[in-house]
Amino acid sequence: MSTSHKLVMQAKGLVKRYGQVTALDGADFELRAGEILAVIGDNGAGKSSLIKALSGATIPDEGEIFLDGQKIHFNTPIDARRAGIECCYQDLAVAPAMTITENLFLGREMRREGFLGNTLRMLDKKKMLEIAVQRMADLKVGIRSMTQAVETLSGGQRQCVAVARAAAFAQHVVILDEPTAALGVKEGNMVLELIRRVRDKGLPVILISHNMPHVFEIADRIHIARLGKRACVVNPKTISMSDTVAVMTGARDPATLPAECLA
Amino acid sequence: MSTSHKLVMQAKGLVKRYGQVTALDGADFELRAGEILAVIGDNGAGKSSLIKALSGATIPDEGEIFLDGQKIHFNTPIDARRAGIECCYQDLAVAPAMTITENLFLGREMRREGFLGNTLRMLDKKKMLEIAVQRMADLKVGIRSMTQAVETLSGGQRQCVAVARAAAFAQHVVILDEPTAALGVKEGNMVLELIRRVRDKGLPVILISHNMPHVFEIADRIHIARLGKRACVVNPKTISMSDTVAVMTGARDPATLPAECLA
Amino acid sequence: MSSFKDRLPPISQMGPFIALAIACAVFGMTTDNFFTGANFALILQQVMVVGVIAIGQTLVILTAGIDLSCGMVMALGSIVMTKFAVEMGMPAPLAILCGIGVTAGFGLINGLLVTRIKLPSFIVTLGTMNIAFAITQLYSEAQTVSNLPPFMTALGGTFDIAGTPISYGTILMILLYLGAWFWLRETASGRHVYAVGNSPEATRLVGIPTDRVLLGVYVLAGVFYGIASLLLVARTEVGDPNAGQTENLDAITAVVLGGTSLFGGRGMILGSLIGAIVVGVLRNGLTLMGVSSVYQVLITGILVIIAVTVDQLSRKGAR
Amino acid sequence: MSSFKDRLPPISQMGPFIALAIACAVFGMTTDNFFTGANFALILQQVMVVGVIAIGQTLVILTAGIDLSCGMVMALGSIVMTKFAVEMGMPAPLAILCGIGVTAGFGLINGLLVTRIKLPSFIVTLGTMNIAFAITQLYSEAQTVSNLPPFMTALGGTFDIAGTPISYGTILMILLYLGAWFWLRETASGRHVYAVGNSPEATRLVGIPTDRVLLGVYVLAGVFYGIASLLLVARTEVGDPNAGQTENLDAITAVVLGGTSLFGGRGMILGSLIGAIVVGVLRNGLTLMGVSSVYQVLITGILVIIAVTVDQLSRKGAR
Amino acid sequence: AEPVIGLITKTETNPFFVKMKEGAQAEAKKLGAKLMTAAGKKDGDTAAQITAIENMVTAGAKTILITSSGDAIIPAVKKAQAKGVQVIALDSPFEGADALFATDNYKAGILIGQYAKAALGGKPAKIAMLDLFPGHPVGAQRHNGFMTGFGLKANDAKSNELSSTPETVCAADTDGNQAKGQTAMENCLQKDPAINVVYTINEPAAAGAYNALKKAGKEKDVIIVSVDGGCAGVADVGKGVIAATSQQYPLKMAAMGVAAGVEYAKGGKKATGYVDTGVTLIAAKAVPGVESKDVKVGTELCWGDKK
Ligand SMILES: Nc1ncnc2c1ncn2[C@@H]1O[C@H](COP(=O)(O)OP(=O)(O)OP(=O)(O)O)[C@@H](O)[C@H]1O
Ligand SMILES: Nc1ncnc2c1ncn2[C@@H]1O[C@H](COP(=O)(O)OP(=O)(O)OP(=O)(O)O)[C@@H](O)[C@H]1O
Ligand SMILES: [Mg+2]
Ligand SMILES: [Mg+2]
Repeated sequence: MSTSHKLVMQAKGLVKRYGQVTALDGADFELRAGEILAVIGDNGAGKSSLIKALSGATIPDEGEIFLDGQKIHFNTPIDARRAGIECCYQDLAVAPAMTITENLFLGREMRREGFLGNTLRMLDKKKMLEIAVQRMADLKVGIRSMTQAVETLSGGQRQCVAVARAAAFAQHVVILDEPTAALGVKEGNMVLELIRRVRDKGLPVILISHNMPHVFEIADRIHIARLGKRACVVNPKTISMSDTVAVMTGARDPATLPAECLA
Repeated sequence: MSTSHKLVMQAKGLVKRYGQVTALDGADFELRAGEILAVIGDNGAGKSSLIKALSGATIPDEGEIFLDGQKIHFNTPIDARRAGIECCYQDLAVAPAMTITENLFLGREMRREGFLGNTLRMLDKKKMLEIAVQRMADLKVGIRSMTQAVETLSGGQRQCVAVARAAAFAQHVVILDEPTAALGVKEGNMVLELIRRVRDKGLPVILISHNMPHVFEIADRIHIARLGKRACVVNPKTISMSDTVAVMTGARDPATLPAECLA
Repeated sequence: MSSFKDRLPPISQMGPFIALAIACAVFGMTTDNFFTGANFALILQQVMVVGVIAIGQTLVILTAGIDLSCGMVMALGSIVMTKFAVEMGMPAPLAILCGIGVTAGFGLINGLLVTRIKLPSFIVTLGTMNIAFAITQLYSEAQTVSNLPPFMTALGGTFDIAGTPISYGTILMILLYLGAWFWLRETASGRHVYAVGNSPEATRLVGIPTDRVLLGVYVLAGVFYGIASLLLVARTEVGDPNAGQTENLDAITAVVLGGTSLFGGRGMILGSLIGAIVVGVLRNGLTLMGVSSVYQVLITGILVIIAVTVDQLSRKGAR
Repeated sequence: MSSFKDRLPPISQMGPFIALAIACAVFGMTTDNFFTGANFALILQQVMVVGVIAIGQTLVILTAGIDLSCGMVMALGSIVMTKFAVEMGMPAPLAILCGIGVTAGFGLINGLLVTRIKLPSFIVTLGTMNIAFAITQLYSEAQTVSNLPPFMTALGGTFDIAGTPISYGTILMILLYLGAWFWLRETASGRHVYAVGNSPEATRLVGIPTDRVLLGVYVLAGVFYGIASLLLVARTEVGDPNAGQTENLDAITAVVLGGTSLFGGRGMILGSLIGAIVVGVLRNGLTLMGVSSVYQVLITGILVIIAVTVDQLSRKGAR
Repeated sequence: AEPVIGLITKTETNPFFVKMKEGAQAEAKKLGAKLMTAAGKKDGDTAAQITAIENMVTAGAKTILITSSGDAIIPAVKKAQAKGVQVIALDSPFEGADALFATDNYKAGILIGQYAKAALGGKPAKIAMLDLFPGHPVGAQRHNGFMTGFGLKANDAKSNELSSTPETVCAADTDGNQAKGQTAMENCLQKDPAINVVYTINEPAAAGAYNALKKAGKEKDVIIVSVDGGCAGVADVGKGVIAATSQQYPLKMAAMGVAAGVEYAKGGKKATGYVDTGVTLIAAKAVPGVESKDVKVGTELCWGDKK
């Protein structure tokens, strides 16, 4: 509503083509400090493509991305990670043969103290295990052993691992692509709880979801993606769920929405 | 309610162990003719393990399965397929490098007529393509080319392919493991529509879902799985959503439910 | 929906052709005798054995396996068919069938070990490679078998097209490639080979008998090795117990150069033919240039890398 | 949380040990001299070269690659270090470092081609195998280099433990295995090797520089081949341009017998040591049994299959 | 144009063939001919040799010199001859060659067999046989020749099978490679520590065997004999590593072959028949009853450097 908000991330005119398919067709994007921004849209609307561009997983063909007002150019997810952006991808990005703990700490391993850690660079497996147990308990997901390989987990348990990882290490922005899709009612609520906690720490969260009740429960603003573009950004406190869905599916032109619905 | 219903599938005391983890711990199961049976439960409750046992994808360690009252023993998914059971698994079971059409018809390919088909066993690619276009249009999922490899699809599009396959070829029972998890509002409704159409053809459907509104909208009965067992079967017309969730999460003992809620 | 452009293979599959074209251009410029019909006919003849082995190898690799036994099994097949014909006096056609039967039998053993006991194909075929080699040596007593019946060497004969002698074996090889191409592309069982290699679990779950597909592939590969035995016999006019020592690496090289992924499920059979021809062209062209053999090895090493690099870069460009 | 039982490797990783135990039992029963300390010490000496190559090979295979160049690169390394020392009069330690530098350089080339141009490792290392071979032949003029400085062959020396002569090279090999094991198991960069092999895309997406991990693995593998060169030189006391011809298949066999998956991301380094020892035990035991050479090949083939079958069945039993 | 001559060797990794190639190159330069060379990937790689024959014919070679890896090349040779190409066998005989310039490998074996028998001086023999690899004719000829020379019952020169008797207590393959020779000898010593005679297929294998014996402290008690007579091998004879070796003359073979090729190209006629390039037994210590040359002679002659 007020435009005085500080923009943490911003993107202008992103284009991404795959052969004949245009996944992003000039998409704009704005994420404000400390907010939970939901991104919704039909299947194939380009939501995942958008956040992949923001997290360095793909390089857009055209368009600009800004972080804290600075123009940036992420060539790989490493760059995004350095900038403190953590992402939980839709296809989860876990190493199936590795254990839950290893996956949680992949690329962010903790070393022992003293000689063993500094010189021999030995991992502190015990500490990582403890933290992993703690994180998974937070999500109330009944996993029996943290040294199970991820490939032996149920679909929802696997998703919890990926979500917990993204939430645990972010310094700047958290991006979650359909984090509750495979989760049960209880576990889904736990993830919403986790998202709120992250926001309360002051980190903005980008949440892609098809679950409208979740979106309306938690989002501060809703970015509606349609056909590779941003159709509009709406305010969940002033717009109805059915209007939102109508815009999302193309049944209603966003230009016809009353101004107070937009955000 | 009435026990005179014909049972299409039935299972008694299924047990499945993976090392120290017991995925199924004496689960019972009953599917009646022509019904939509929802299976719900927490993550890791053993829902996927249950339907994998029913579809021959895994062999249970203990327990019996009956199809139309006959005791059966599925050693592989081939046996289940021969019996007319089609299953859409949670992890989708698609061949990523193959096209949408090929995946739709994998194992159920159509041959040309005449010499080319009978003797040379040549595929009728044109016809399969037409049908594939038709099926995906039914689900209102905007896929641009049917000769795209499945690995290039968005998460929801991929799920539509797997769902469409299961629905298209079943002769006896359709099993869908979280078919709408990755789907948008519109596409999700299309899948519910598809499920109804299948039921109307007289085929019973087993639907695993975490989406309670969907479950209550469509299910004739709800099987609640908990800790590898069947906690109870409830009637969505007489039980409230919150009671159902309470039983599912273990907050309420199913024995305390009023009798008319059970089914 | 199916314009001509759609039917062309995508640029990502044209890499091997580009590599071949470059090799030909270089040799054409540096030697006199390279660009003659007779020389191309000769190269085709030289690659026909490896080319046919590469068909079987492609099938196995498409299922995410690998067959190290192919060369030795082929050698055994050629010894069996020649000895049966020469020493046991069996009619040539029957002897040939026996030889192919033996190679198919090895395929069956490979396939059974891979499907029933779920052993990795690398180890299984390493074992059967040794076994086939030892049986070949023992059965042939390390002696070359000669004085073959003419029927057996008929495929080595040639006929003239515009003054260029084309061998029947070359024609057979090309027909086998076309057949394999048709099978893999146009029939359900062929597509299942790709599916098994691409995602064995998904293929199993949709109710395709993956073990039967795999077993069929190994047996079929064995049959192709048997046909390669016959081509070898026809080409060399003897049964040679020393054959098959380098063919397995050559065949795998042809398949990989042809763009088939060692991880299975991706690739095309005609690429393997091109790959085999690239290997043959390099050997022929370098000899024509008078490059001595150590330098040939050096240059082959470098050219193989350049070929796949060009291939890879051309794909990037196409994206 | 970490009882003794938890620390034992799971039964699924004990397969290679079972195969080794069975092979030892058979040879122990059929020959007199097999079960002696001296014989075991000897076998360890015989496998030390392949054993050390197998460390590098394991690293590459864990990343879902394969390194065909290992044997030839090792041969080049041994020629470089011996010729530098003998003909250029370089001090032995420096010459050794130069040799290892060359093998590491080949690793670097392999790694760059795999990571920068995204070529399949099979083809890259096939090319560099040929290149290393040709350079070895050209540089050595196919001549053996002898009269080495004693420093260079010191690792071939032995010391006695309870009357059994143990060579320093064997000790070095075991230390290298322990080091590699520690690295792969207890450090972040070691775990990243598994992660890259298990799911390269996931590893990239969590922000691990996969290309750097891969490049490091290839260079490190090159260093191990260089150390193997030194062990070979120490063992044979010459620089032999004919070395390395069978080592690549032997090393890959050791790795696969040791239970590492050719698809990457799964396996354990100590299995490769056991695998290498199994190969050595077979060769030693069969010679002790007086089996003639063709039959040795035959029996090796059969035993390799039996070993992995036992392994596989023991895993099934454990499930 | 200068005459084109092709040389096809079994491999290019064996110093024997490398020398042969050098000899051919030197002679070709001297006589003004163009030399093309090719080789198999390994010994026994007949497929590569056949391909090389065809390619050389295409490239216009009028004479091809070949050290055959096996009889499978014969039909290809016949086809080449039908196109007017002269094909000369070097070192390894095969049927249908226009001429053969070679050593008799069986005889080479006999010589070292006789030497070993005499040097052992009536002690009961315990022999280790370090062979090439299964199924190789040269390996069989040397092996069986050695046994015949030693007075043991063995197959004749035509057989490709390796004989064995109670005296041959151990047999192992070496691929003609030093490291493998060492491994083979080590294993043989485990089998029977009392081995007193070692037959080796070639000098690198002999050097490996010596290494193994030295490590076991037995190098003084064992007689190692070998075949080839390369300069390094002869030097090893001088150092007492090898007791005796049968020397062959690859340079001579190659030079004679190139000369015959130039002759043919100049309108001369094809060479014919068998020219034995000779075998000489080189031993540091002569033994009674066996004719041998000393190391000095061996070094002068080694592989025919100085004809
Ligand atoms: N292959 C396996 N190896 C070991 N454990 C397994 C395996 N498959 C499933 N499990 C375990 O069995 C339990 C039940 O898994 P299942 O997939 O049936 O759960 P689910 O009810 O489908 O859960 P979700 O809603 O998350 O999909 C889980 O704890 C899981 O970790
Ligand atoms: N690698 C690729 N190659 C080709 N096309 C692609 C690729 N990745 C995505 N696409 C296409 O781009 C479009 C947008 O995909 P994207 O994954 O961004 O959708 P999405 O909004 O996340 O959908 P969903 O809700 O189903 O996850 C889709 O039509 C998809 O087919
Ligand atoms: Mg998406
Ligand atoms: Mg599930």
